[in-house]
Amino acid sequence: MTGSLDFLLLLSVVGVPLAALLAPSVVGRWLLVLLYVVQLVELALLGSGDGARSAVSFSLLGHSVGWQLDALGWFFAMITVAAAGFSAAYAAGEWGTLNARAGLSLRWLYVGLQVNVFAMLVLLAAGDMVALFIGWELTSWAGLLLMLLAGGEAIAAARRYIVYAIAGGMMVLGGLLMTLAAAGSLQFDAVAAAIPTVGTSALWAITLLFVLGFSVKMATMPFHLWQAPAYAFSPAPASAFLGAISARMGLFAIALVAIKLIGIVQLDRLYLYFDALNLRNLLAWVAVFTAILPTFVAMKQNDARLLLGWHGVGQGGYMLLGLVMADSLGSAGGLLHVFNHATYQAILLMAVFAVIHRTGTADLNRLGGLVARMPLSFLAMLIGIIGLAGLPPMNGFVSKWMIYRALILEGQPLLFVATVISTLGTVLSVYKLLHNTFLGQLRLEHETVKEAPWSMTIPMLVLCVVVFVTGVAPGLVLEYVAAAQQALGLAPVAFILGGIDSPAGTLDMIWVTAILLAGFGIGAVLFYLMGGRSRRVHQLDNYAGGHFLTADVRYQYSDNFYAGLMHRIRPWYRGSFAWAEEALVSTFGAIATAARGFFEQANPAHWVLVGTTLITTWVMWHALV
Amino acid sequence: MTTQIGLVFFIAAIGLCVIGIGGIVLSRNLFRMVLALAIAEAGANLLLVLAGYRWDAVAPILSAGQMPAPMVDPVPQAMVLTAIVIGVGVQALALTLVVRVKQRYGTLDMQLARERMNAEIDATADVTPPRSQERPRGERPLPAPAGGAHD
Amino acid sequence: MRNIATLLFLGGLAFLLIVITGSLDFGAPPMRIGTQIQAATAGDVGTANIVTAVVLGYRGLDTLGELSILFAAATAGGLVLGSAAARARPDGGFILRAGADLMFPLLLIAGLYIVIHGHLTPGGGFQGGVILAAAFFLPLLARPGTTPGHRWLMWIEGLSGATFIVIGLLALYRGDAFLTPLFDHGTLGELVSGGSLPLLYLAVGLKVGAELAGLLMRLAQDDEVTS
Amino acid sequence: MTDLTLAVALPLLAAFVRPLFNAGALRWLGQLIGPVVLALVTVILFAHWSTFSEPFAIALGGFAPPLGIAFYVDRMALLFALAVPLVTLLLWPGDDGADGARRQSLTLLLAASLTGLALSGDLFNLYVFYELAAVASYGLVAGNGSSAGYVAAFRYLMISALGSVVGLLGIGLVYFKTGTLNLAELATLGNELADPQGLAAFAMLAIGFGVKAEMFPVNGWVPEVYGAASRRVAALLAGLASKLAVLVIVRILLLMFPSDEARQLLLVLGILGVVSGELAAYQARDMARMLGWSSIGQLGIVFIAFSLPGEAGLVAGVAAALHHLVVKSALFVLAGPWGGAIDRLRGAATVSALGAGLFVLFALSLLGLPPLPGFWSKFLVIGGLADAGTALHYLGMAAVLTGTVIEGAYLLRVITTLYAPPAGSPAPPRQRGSDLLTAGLFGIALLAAAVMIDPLWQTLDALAVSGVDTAAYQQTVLAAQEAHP
Repeated sequence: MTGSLDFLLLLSVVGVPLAALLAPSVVGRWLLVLLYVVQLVELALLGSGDGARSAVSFSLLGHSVGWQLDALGWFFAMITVAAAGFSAAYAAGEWGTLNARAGLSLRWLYVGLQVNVFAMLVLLAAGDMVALFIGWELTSWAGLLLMLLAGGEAIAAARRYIVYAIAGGMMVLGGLLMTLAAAGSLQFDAVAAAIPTVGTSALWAITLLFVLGFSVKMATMPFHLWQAPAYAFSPAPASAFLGAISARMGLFAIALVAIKLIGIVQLDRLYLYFDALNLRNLLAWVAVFTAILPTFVAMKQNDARLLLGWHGVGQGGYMLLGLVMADSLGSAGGLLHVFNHATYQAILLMAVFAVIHRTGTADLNRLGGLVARMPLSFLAMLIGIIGLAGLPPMNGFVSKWMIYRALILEGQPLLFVATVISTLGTVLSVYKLLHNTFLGQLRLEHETVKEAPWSMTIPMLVLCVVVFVTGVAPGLVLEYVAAAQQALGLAPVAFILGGIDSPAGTLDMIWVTAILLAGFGIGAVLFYLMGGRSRRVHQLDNYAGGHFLTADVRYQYSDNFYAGLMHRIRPWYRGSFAWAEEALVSTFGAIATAARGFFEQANPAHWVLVGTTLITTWVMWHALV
Repeated sequence: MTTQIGLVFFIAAIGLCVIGIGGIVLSRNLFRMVLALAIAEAGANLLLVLAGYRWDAVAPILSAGQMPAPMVDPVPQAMVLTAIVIGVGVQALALTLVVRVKQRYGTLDMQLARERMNAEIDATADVTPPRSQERPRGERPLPAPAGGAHD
Repeated sequence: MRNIATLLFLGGLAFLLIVITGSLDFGAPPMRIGTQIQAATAGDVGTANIVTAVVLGYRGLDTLGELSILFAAATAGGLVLGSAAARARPDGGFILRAGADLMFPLLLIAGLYIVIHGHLTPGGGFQGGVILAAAFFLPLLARPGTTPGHRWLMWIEGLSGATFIVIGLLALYRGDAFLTPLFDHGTLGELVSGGSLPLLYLAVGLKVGAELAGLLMRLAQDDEVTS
Repeated sequence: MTDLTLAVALPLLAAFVRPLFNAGALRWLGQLIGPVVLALVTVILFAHWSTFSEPFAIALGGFAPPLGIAFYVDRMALLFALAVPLVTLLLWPGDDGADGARRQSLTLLLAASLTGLALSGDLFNLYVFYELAAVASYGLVAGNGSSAGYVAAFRYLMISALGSVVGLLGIGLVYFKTGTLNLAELATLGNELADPQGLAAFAMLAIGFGVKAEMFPVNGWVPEVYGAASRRVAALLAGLASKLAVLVIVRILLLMFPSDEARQLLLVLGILGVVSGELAAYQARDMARMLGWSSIGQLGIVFIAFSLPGEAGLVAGVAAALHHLVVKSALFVLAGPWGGAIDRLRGAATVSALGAGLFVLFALSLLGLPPLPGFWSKFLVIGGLADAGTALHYLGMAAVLTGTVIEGAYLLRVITTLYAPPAGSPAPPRQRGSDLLTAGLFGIALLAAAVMIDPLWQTLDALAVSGVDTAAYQQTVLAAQEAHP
């Protein structure tokens, strides 16, 4: 039995009213999780080849609009549906019940989730550029639905998001219609065929409009300000889902349009400064700055959700960087990073929200020592940060290794150094997250905190298994990455089960893991051979300098974390982009006030006179010239 | 010669128009604005009726089925007739509005009427009006000049 | 400052408009339709006054629209001033009263004459209507106490307007286009000629008279409240 | 087949006799007369629309067209004419007391004149109908009974009357040069008007007819009138009347002044309209005036669309105009109870969920969310601009796209306020059933258009093909002579 795209889309449309119907009850929510499983199975049955074409197609305004899921879209679609399924499961049990009691509309949450999945499927399966834009806009607005749910500070973040999103959407629309004017058609084939004949200035305009528009959703710089708060302040499952996959739609669209349709060759042709800097270099540098700056902004955050949100922005930079390298290794690394990031970002957000669920706060200065209280969540977060930091044996290592390797091979030492700096920031800041939440001194008020309910821990732990398994055997995912590369017209990566085996480099994670585990094993053996002395004490039973410390004394180094480092780099935190955004908004406000002043005339007929005179002058001037 | 006489007429028509427009734009008194409007309309009507004028032609009235001499174009005359009546209707309505504004706001000053209108719209909409940048809030810091004549 | 700017704009506008119109050919209009209408009026419409033929015949719809505008202005005026209550005002005095009594029949006759001869001589429904309005308005000025016959005016307004349209619709019913003149043309230059045009002008005259009288009365009445 | 002149004559007749049935035993007749006549006119026009094959002309009074007034009936005229009684019926004012009859009478006059604007093929006749529409709308604006309404109506009247004076000068200029008023005959005289004087005449006519079309420099009346008038009147003016005025300008442009300069003028004025309207709307803090400014911006887009040459421009313009007609009328209806300060709407969605949902629907369509018709109209406009491809057109594209972003900012502000938790006291305003019904009908129309977007586009395309065919216009009108000997 093979799947059909129409059935999948139908399933996901039907899911929307079903979600509205079923979401309020616990059983209903588990049924909805089942619905995601069914969608995932259906998607898996479709298979990662080309050819899953929808029978539904429209002729709209002379453009035929249809849907076809190629290997690239399939890869993203699998991640999307799975992320939604995990998020739905996370909220299905106690989380949902308690939050519904606190006033959250589960109905809207699940509807929003399903609408998002549907919108993303419409985008990912787009068979032409009109369908692409339809999916793009639907995705943008569907995201808003989830962001608005939490209320409070989420509203302001969502408003900011939608202004960015509409701006991006309008740039895409502009690019789309300039493409239509240049190519005469919006079918992928026709556009790809016409692009080489387009003049340089038109190609510049088209490419920039598309790339800028799409990168708003990616939150690459300078459009990075909206994302962290918008994702962080959403309800837990929404945040996990959005953080895991939503921003990657931008990457998908950039890959599709800039690499598949316009083509790397054309990007190389667009020189910014004589023939020194072309658009592709520019994109790589933008990507690398997106990887660095948000990571260091993340380091400064005191809200765990925001910290992760900023990391989400930074990790997007890695993906884009890998993708624009456009060689087999780099682009595979970028695409693989999409999958990897989705898995561990979901884990991390789920763990943070599990902590919020139990303690009521995500403030890193008000947590600590929860490791014994919530060991499973701790384990999940540990695995998650190992993945995020890009350390073996978790999957984050593999993709980052591939990107580094590609940078070295492509002869980009500066970019390489820059990414290493970014990784440094990542390691430091995720340690801050883990330490301030789970390690150190337990707060008195958290003494009775229990582990999160199983409905929340199970999804995290399953994802942990995924992170570990795909870290050990990345070949499982690379198979589909290679197919996606082929769909993009790039050279596919040569992979083996344990990693890469190509002239460009060899990595076998099975060996790496084996050695790592062996190292741990030797350590453990040594420890137990030496007597294995350890004593279990109460967590509040602490002393320092020979004095017992009462539990109400704070002696944990959590506020002003990394004070030494921060002292060095503080001058760099200027908030220039936030300032620029604010300046833009207030300039805009001033212009708007001026425009309003146009309508504040004491004498209503004033403008009739001025307008008539000016227009008549223009007419006469026209006659003379 | 003919064009010069034409120019005189044109200047008259356009002059009336522009005087009327200027009257509307420059005056603050509602009633004067209506009067100025009447002048402007007269100018436009004059231009229209000039459009049908022919040298050495008679009024377009047939006597006993004959066309005694070249007649002027009757169409602009009909148009002007219509335009005048339209103007009368509009001016009458404007006057009723002026009467009502005077009753309600007690002023014929456009500036004041407008301010009160905006205040009323703001009040019904429950919006606090934007604060003016020009006018300081609170009392004037200096005492008013004794005579109060010069300010 | 502002006024100076406005004056500059005004001067500029005047200059430009004069430049634009200055090169027009004054006194020798192209008369594309004018000549044809002059030639065709006797046969098509049968009125001696060609302007009347244009107003009621060739451009009858304009006239209907114009009536509607007057009606709209009167209705809007009623909407604006309608709720004002009449209050007693000092009497007009002997001279005014006597003058009004004297003038009333004269104005009535003059107005009706101008209306009825609209298709023959200069004048017509609008001009006559205004005189009729004055005829009915004068007594009101002289005797402020008298109740103005708003209801009467309303019926005249409504029915005369309706008559105009119904005459137009009759032509439609007969198979011609809307507003086609009915009846025989008659002899050019006689009182009973021009088909249904005199009837139309009568309706116009009554409507204009009623409309204007109504508007003036409302204004006058309201003025009492104001002053 | 009934005669199309009835579409103008019947509402006029009804308006004349409506005040006669305001009291007494026949009161019910008065209540009924307006809706019945409008429904009848709708049926007549729809019958014509559904059996339409070829454009035709009607010679009023049986006088051959260059001499008399002619109606020209093509799909475009029929479409807009059909919209008039339909929308007027939806926005029909209720009868409250003595003024109800007058208000209904004025509404009927407005409907008749707007239909006339759609059909008429005579320059001066257009002016007369335009003035009728203007006077009727002054009355409707002032008819609210509020003092602000009187001042707003007076200021509106001043702008409009001044515009009319300028427009009349334009007509005078045209008549001076050509000696005819018939649009078809004027269309045959292309080169007589293709000089600076002609361009000046076009500019004057555009200013004259542009007042109601909320064209850029002559739209100072918009915020105050929509702020002071009743919302249904605002809906009629912003939704319906403005479109017919635009149609007149387009007809004049196509038939009399088919020059690049004239298009350029419209394009520039449209761009300025978009920019000024959207920016001012961004600063608005009450819904009614926000919608007013937003409609200036939207009409700027309509002007930009119509300034594009060829069928593409006409299709885009008609699509944008129709979309704005539906959406803005409905939004103004919803602004009935919600017209006040936006801050006061906190939690309004909890008391009228349907109203808030409809608001979101219309807002999303206005912003151009893809399956909704607003997207397609924007698609056509921007596509046309990209196709035309001069610097000015790219500027227009940037203006439209930026305008949408601004629009998103302020509409989202309203939406998030609607769905915010209620502030407590005072309770958020509740929608009235009748308003919800009206807005709901507009919403259904919008959704139906979204579903049937392709047939709709094909209709518009066919409409545009005949719309730009000025040769057919000339032949049809000037041949009407034989039809009525």
